[in-house]
Amino acid sequence: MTAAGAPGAGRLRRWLERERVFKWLPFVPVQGLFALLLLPNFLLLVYLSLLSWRITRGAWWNAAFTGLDSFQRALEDSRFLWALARTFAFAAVAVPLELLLGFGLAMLCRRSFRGRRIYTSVFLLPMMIVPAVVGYDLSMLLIDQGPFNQLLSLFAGRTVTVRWLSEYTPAQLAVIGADVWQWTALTFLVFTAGLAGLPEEPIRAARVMGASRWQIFWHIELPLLKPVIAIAVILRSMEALKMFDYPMLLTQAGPGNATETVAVYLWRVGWEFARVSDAAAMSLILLVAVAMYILVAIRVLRRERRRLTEEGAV
Amino acid sequence: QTPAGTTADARAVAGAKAYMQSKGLTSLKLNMMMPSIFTAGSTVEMANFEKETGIGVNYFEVGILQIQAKAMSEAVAKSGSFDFWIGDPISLPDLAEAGLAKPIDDLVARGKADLDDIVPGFQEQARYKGKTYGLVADGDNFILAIRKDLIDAPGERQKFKAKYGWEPGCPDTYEQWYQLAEFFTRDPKGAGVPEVYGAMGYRARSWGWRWWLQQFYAKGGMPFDDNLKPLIAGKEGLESLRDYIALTKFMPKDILGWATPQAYPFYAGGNAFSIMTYPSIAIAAEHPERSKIVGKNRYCLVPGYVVGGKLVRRSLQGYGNIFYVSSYAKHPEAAYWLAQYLTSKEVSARLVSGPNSVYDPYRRSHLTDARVIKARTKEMVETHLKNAQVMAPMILIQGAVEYNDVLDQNIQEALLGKITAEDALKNTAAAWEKITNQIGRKQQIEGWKAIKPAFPTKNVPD
Amino acid sequence: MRQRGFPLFPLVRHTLLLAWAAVTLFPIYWMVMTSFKQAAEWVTWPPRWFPHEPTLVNYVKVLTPGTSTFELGRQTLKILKPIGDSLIVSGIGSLIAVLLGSALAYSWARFGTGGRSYPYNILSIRMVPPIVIAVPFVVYFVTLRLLDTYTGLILVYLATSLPYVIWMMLAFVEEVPVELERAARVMGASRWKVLRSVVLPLTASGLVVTFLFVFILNWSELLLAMTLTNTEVSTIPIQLNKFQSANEGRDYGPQAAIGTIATLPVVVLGFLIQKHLLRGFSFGLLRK
Amino acid sequence: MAGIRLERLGKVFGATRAVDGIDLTIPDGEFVVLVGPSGCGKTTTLNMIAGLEVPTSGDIWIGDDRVTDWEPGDRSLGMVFQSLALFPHMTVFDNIAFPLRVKRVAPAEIERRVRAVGDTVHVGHLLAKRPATLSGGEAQRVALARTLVVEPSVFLMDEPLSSLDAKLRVEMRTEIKRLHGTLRSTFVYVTHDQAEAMTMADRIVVMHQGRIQQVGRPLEVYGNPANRFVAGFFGVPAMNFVEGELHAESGGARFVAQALGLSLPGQRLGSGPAVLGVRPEHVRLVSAGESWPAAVSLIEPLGDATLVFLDYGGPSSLVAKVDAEEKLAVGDRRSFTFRRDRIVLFDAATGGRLST
Amino acid sequence: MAGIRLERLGKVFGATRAVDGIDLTIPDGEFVVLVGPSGCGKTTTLNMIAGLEVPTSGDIWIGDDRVTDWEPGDRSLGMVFQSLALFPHMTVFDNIAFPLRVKRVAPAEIERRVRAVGDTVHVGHLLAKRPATLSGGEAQRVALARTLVVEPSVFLMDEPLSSLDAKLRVEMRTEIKRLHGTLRSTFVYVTHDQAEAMTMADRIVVMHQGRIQQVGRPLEVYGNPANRFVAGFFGVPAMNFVEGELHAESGGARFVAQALGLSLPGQRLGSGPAVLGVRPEHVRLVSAGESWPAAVSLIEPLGDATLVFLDYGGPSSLVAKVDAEEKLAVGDRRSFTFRRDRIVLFDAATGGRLST
Ligand SMILES: Nc1ncnc2c1ncn2[C@@H]1O[C@H](COP(=O)(O)OP(=O)(O)OP(=O)(O)O)[C@@H](O)[C@H]1O
Ligand SMILES: Nc1ncnc2c1ncn2[C@@H]1O[C@H](COP(=O)(O)OP(=O)(O)OP(=O)(O)O)[C@@H](O)[C@H]1O
Ligand SMILES: [Mg+2]
Ligand SMILES: [Mg+2]
Repeated sequence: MTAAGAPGAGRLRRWLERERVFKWLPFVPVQGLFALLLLPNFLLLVYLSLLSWRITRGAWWNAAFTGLDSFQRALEDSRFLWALARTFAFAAVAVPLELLLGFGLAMLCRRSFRGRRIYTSVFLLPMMIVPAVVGYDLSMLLIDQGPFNQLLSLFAGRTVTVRWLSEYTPAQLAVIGADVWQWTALTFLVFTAGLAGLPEEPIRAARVMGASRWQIFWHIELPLLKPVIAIAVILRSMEALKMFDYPMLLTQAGPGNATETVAVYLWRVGWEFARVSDAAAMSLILLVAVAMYILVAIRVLRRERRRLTEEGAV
Repeated sequence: QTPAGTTADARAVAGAKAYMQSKGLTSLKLNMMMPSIFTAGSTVEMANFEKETGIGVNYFEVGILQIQAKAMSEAVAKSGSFDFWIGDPISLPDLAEAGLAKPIDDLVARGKADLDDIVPGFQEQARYKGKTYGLVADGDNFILAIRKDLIDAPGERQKFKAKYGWEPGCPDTYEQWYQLAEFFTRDPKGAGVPEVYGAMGYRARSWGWRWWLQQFYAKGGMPFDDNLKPLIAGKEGLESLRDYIALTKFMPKDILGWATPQAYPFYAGGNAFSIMTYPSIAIAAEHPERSKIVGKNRYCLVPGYVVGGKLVRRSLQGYGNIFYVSSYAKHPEAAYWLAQYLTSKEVSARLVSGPNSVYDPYRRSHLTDARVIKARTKEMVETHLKNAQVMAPMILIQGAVEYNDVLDQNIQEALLGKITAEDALKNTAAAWEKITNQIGRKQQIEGWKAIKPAFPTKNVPD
Repeated sequence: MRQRGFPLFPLVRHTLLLAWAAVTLFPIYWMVMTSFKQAAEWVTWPPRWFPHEPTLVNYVKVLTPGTSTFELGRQTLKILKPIGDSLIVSGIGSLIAVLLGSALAYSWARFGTGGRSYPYNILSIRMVPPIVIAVPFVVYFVTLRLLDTYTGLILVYLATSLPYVIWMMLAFVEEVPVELERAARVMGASRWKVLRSVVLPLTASGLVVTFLFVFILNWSELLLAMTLTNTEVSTIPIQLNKFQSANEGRDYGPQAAIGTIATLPVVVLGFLIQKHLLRGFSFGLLRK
Repeated sequence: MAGIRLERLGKVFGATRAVDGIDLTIPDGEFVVLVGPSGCGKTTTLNMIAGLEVPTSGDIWIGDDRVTDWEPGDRSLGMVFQSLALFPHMTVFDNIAFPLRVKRVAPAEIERRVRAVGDTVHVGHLLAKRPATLSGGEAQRVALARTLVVEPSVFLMDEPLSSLDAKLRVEMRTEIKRLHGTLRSTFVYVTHDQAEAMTMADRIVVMHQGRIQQVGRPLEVYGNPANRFVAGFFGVPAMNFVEGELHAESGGARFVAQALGLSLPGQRLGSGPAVLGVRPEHVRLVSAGESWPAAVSLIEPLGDATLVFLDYGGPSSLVAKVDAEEKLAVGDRRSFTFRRDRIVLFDAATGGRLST
Repeated sequence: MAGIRLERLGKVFGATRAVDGIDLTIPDGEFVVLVGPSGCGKTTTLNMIAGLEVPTSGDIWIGDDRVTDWEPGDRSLGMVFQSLALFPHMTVFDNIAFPLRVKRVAPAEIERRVRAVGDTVHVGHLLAKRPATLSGGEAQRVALARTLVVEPSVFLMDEPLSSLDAKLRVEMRTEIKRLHGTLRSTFVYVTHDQAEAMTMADRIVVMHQGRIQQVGRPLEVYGNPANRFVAGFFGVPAMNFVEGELHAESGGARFVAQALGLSLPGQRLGSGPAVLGVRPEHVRLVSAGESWPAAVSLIEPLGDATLVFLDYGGPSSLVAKVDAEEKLAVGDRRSFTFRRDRIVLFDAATGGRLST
């Protein structure tokens, strides 16, 4: 800089002020964090997956390469494949339920009416509770002599003693229910925000054209909400596929393997069975499976968001 | 070199003091990992030890089923974040192989921990491939408790005898236990929610398999042959599993989710006729405030099966707290001295008889210790140590956790009716083969040979 | 706007909303009630919907420091240290994440730093299930001496919450008119001054919302915390997990007390910023 | 085909009287333009006609039907919004087809009608595009096409051209006017732009604070404002107002203000404080006749004309619009006069028109 | 005090040449208005002068300093934005004080100067308010005050009045002009509004596609456009263009187009395709002299004048701006002529000006 006439000292300060320097300032720590924290970790994961190391077998850096053995074992491990399928199945039940419930509630709370604020506050509550507490809390409700069965008995008119935590399907329902109970709050929030942001005029235009409420919803509002739906699907799927806390706290992944999600199984393989290389290989397979799904969803989100921002110009 | 002292606890204190001196320390906090439900009991004694030696303890509590995972992760981390821990025998083979558990034979020899007093079969659980890795603190072979007050209720004996043809009392066989359970299940309303359940045992994930294994052993079964080929899918396995499943129908609905914290209060609340469980049930059942059935219990020898015309009783060492010292401990010796102190004759008796103890009698001297008898009843202590004569170990070879987990999972699925008993055992056998092959058959055969002598030779206690 | 027809709509709406409100409140209600119950009332049939003899003993138990008498199968939880640790770890982790993440969001929104796909790439970091990184993390953290340290856990939470921060803050940053910043620049304000005096006050509500949300996430995180800590650090979820996993528990009263204590501050905060929450979750997807 | 009748139509939002009981009859086929300052209730009125707002009082008739309670879609009208309100997720074709689909017209018929109307407004070649890719004028045409396709008997337009630039605006206003000529439907058109109002309207409705101030043909409103508000509202630059006194005189009246006095023969106006209004183009620079001296204080050349600010001694200067060719310089002393026939007088207190 | 000099100034955004090497010298104290169609690079030029964009080529001088690399804050200039860019979270006082605080002026001095400048632009009574509660005109004044308070030697204004309504716009433009008169600082002012450009500018700079098309005094640009673009850009309604041929004639030239032909004596223009341009106010309805017959096809009364569309047989109609008093009806047949001295001719191919 030759700006002799420009006042002020502090060369460094000035240098930092330049746009092409300034704009990278937050990137350095963030990318550094990722590069130093996550990248080596990932490389290590890949490295471990190429060994057949278990914790009981010396030090990992001495273990010999065994190529793709761990992957082969993983793909032949039916318990792993079931856990994977089960995790996706739980997500496939829980996420749509959360989306539908969240959307329905957001629609019901859309226009202002008496009590709307209170409802909104209540609906957001579950989100703010630690999942471990939710797991614990539900385990208290769901014991066979618990209040939940009492309520069911009340509605059914006879004594209901469903063993929510120790029977196959009920336990699965319980775990899914925990997820739905807690995270419908988030979808509700996202959809409420989305609905509040819908442009008014196209909807009015459609009304003038004689479109019914249903037609407006189906042909105008829903398509406009696509990016919001996409982000809700992504956020919830991403988190649901990680499910660990609820089975751990509610059912210890049981009964049988009824609620063993892939995260729980990997935990066991790695830490209880000491098969670290197998766990690493399974992790990578899991990562690929999740990535294939989520990346497609992100693509959709991207497309929708791009459309929307372009359209914002009109 | 052996520290001065006539008793093991005195030697431990002396050893610890010498250690502190040699290190130039006056006070020291050891980190100890222990299952959160067992934090009970030992605190007072640890405080005593600290008063005498300056060596105190920081707890690092972990869920009982996560001890293994935490220990494994420490085996990888080698961080020395805890000096010693309390664990069960199942985890030992893996943790020894992983290098976390430290062989302590030299310390045992130096400290002259009086292991001779320990009822045979218990201390063996802390050995792996010929080395000692820990000091046993807990005799956890199963015992059967039944409700004598219900049997003795007016007219019950006669009715029972008329129906089943034998005088009700401690069952000798699993069949008799079934009959008792059937008879004493009390469901006056017929609503499917009995007031008294006929039987209790553990059927929860990660626990239930132990109860089957005991039954399987009584049938004369062995999990492996000498080449480590699984034997469980045979006749013994199938029949015992069917009996195991059949008995479950007399148990509370939620039993598939219950372990000790749920089971004990339920039984102590007078809601069940019988329970097969850990000996510490006596603490709960005879608790003057929390129990509704104080003095109403009989403690029975474990039932068995008639095999080849002879009755075979088998009791399983189903958990058993052991003090292990970490290889990465900052003060392994100090940790050892504390362990020796806590497991010594005198101190262990105090621990076993403590008001909330989870440590069960495991020394011969406990049999005659007045404090222990007072806390547990004489009948219970005697029966318990008799049971120890027919006590078999769990499958204690490398990969034990995984072998057992697979077994457990299949048993539970059979219990839930998801698969047949036959398939459950076949699946288990197949999975075991895979595990064996992956770890290395030769090595496993070696481990199996080392544990075989721990199996009992008597069929019934003397 | 008016809607003709369906005169019963308000009734139906209230019925449905009340139903879900009941579903939402029921477990929370039960937890709070249990936290005031004495042991005898924890499990009864029929269950007690409110304590017949309300007591504070559960709170006293969990909040009293030091060892207390242990009971068989009825361990008493301690919560002060985990609360402290959780506050430190989630607090600092979330704070740094919010600072860095919003700076990043700002830089991306203003200068397009990192390219058009950057936020999407970042989002995919969140996609990685924690279990996948848990095992190598232990190995890696040992070498870095970060295992069982505050720093280690903070770094991990920082990395995993950044994607959310960036996405949420984008919406807020994009709402600040560039011209405001330009005006300040022309008046001689340095870029820092612009950030401090213009951007920061205008995105303050966004920062608060974002902080709260990632704070909740970090406050709740179990798996990584469980893997990466031992004796020194213990967050609330770990503490709860130690004592609540399916085979333990039944110490309902103290556990309910802890649950209530762990929930209360977040809920209060959540109420306070409720109206900003809505803006935070539009993710910049819809603007009026 | 349908006229519109508003009867004591009112709308209250909380404490705001957005529309304050207006009566208006719009004959079938008329092009009516609503003008007025921001917030005067134009949009609200239009929305009530469309059925998008429910009146708090009064009635709306379209044709022979009292439609006050009808759903918007049943009123058979077309509406164009300021934001155009095209559906961003649909192609131009789907946008135009939407009202037909809503009415469940057969697909073949839809195809035919969309193409036909597309050709009418010259968007036939854009049918496959999305709104985001259209230019301002094209988007405007699509919005029109979408409204036209159902051949409504009433068109409502709320500042449809305000987002276009000056050039396009002029072009589109001619086009809309031509459309009106062809369709002869009833148009209600809201605008801020005076040139639009003047050139498009059959009649102009001037609103202020929720009330109608004047209804009349464009030149009538311009030349013959009903009150001071209307006079001041129309015209850029605004009409000059001079405050003064009226004195009755024999055979007429006399208006006297600071440095200014003029006789208004033949007008009976009473006495009292009054305001004289004269548009800049009716201020003439003269050298003879009844005139007042002034100094030129500012000259603003507009190209086609020039604005001259005259300091004549009154409290503020007078603006005159003179021919662009006029040779002037700041500081020049010139005499000026008013075109007497274009002067208007208002009551100083009420703002009501005095001269008849 | 400082003039501005731009030397081959250019700015490229990706593939867009927003500003394409412009040279411009603005003397100290001049009021320069930049006009041009949307996207022509006005804002970019202004931002480069301000230092908010870094030029990709060329240099900027303010006074005697080459400021190309300087930080915006060091250039001692004031800028007013279209959106005004008042800080919504600060009071009016804090808004005006902001630039002083940045410069670490003592609090007492800040207080004094803010009050002083507040009084100058009549916002003294608003100092405690927040921007959101201000009316359009007030906000505009605050934005001015904030710029004035540091007494910059250069003012940059980017369409500062475009968000105001027509009336206020006229008022504020006078005020800004008055300010310029008092301060005699250099002003660079961007606008879309022709009336603003014409009335405020000392010189107008017309830009198109990143290039300067013409620099000149307002009437020069209006009356003597350098090329067809400038001619078409200025004036509402736009100049009429007639395409035809030029033929050299003895003693001058002759322009021939469909249904139209006129001699241009004394002009040497060569031969070939050409475009004749004439503004609507220079089309006269006459009854004598060289004239062409036409039919009145549309009449648009503007109030102060009337637009007449004449079908004379050419490809499109001609627009004439005639006196509002003129009596006309659609269908009337009238003759028209052009004011010869106002006709401009352009090369049909390049659009360059032909007549000199
Ligand atoms: N939904 C509403 N709620 C409350 N007040 C409203 C609402 N809609 C309009 N108003 C108020 O009613 C009055 C009239 O508004 P309206 O939009 O009809 O004015 P307008 O003449 O169209 O103004 P503009 O020219 O700015 O569009 C205004 O004071 C406005 O603030
Ligand atoms: N930051 C940018 N990135 C890319 N292109 C830009 C950027 N800023 C401006 N442009 C482009 O540069 C050209 C000139 O833009 P500029 O804003 O200077 O035009 P303008 O004359 O001010 O237009 P308007 O009258 O609409 O304000 C346009 O084509 C615009 O799209
Ligand atoms: Mg409006
Ligand atoms: Mg611009």
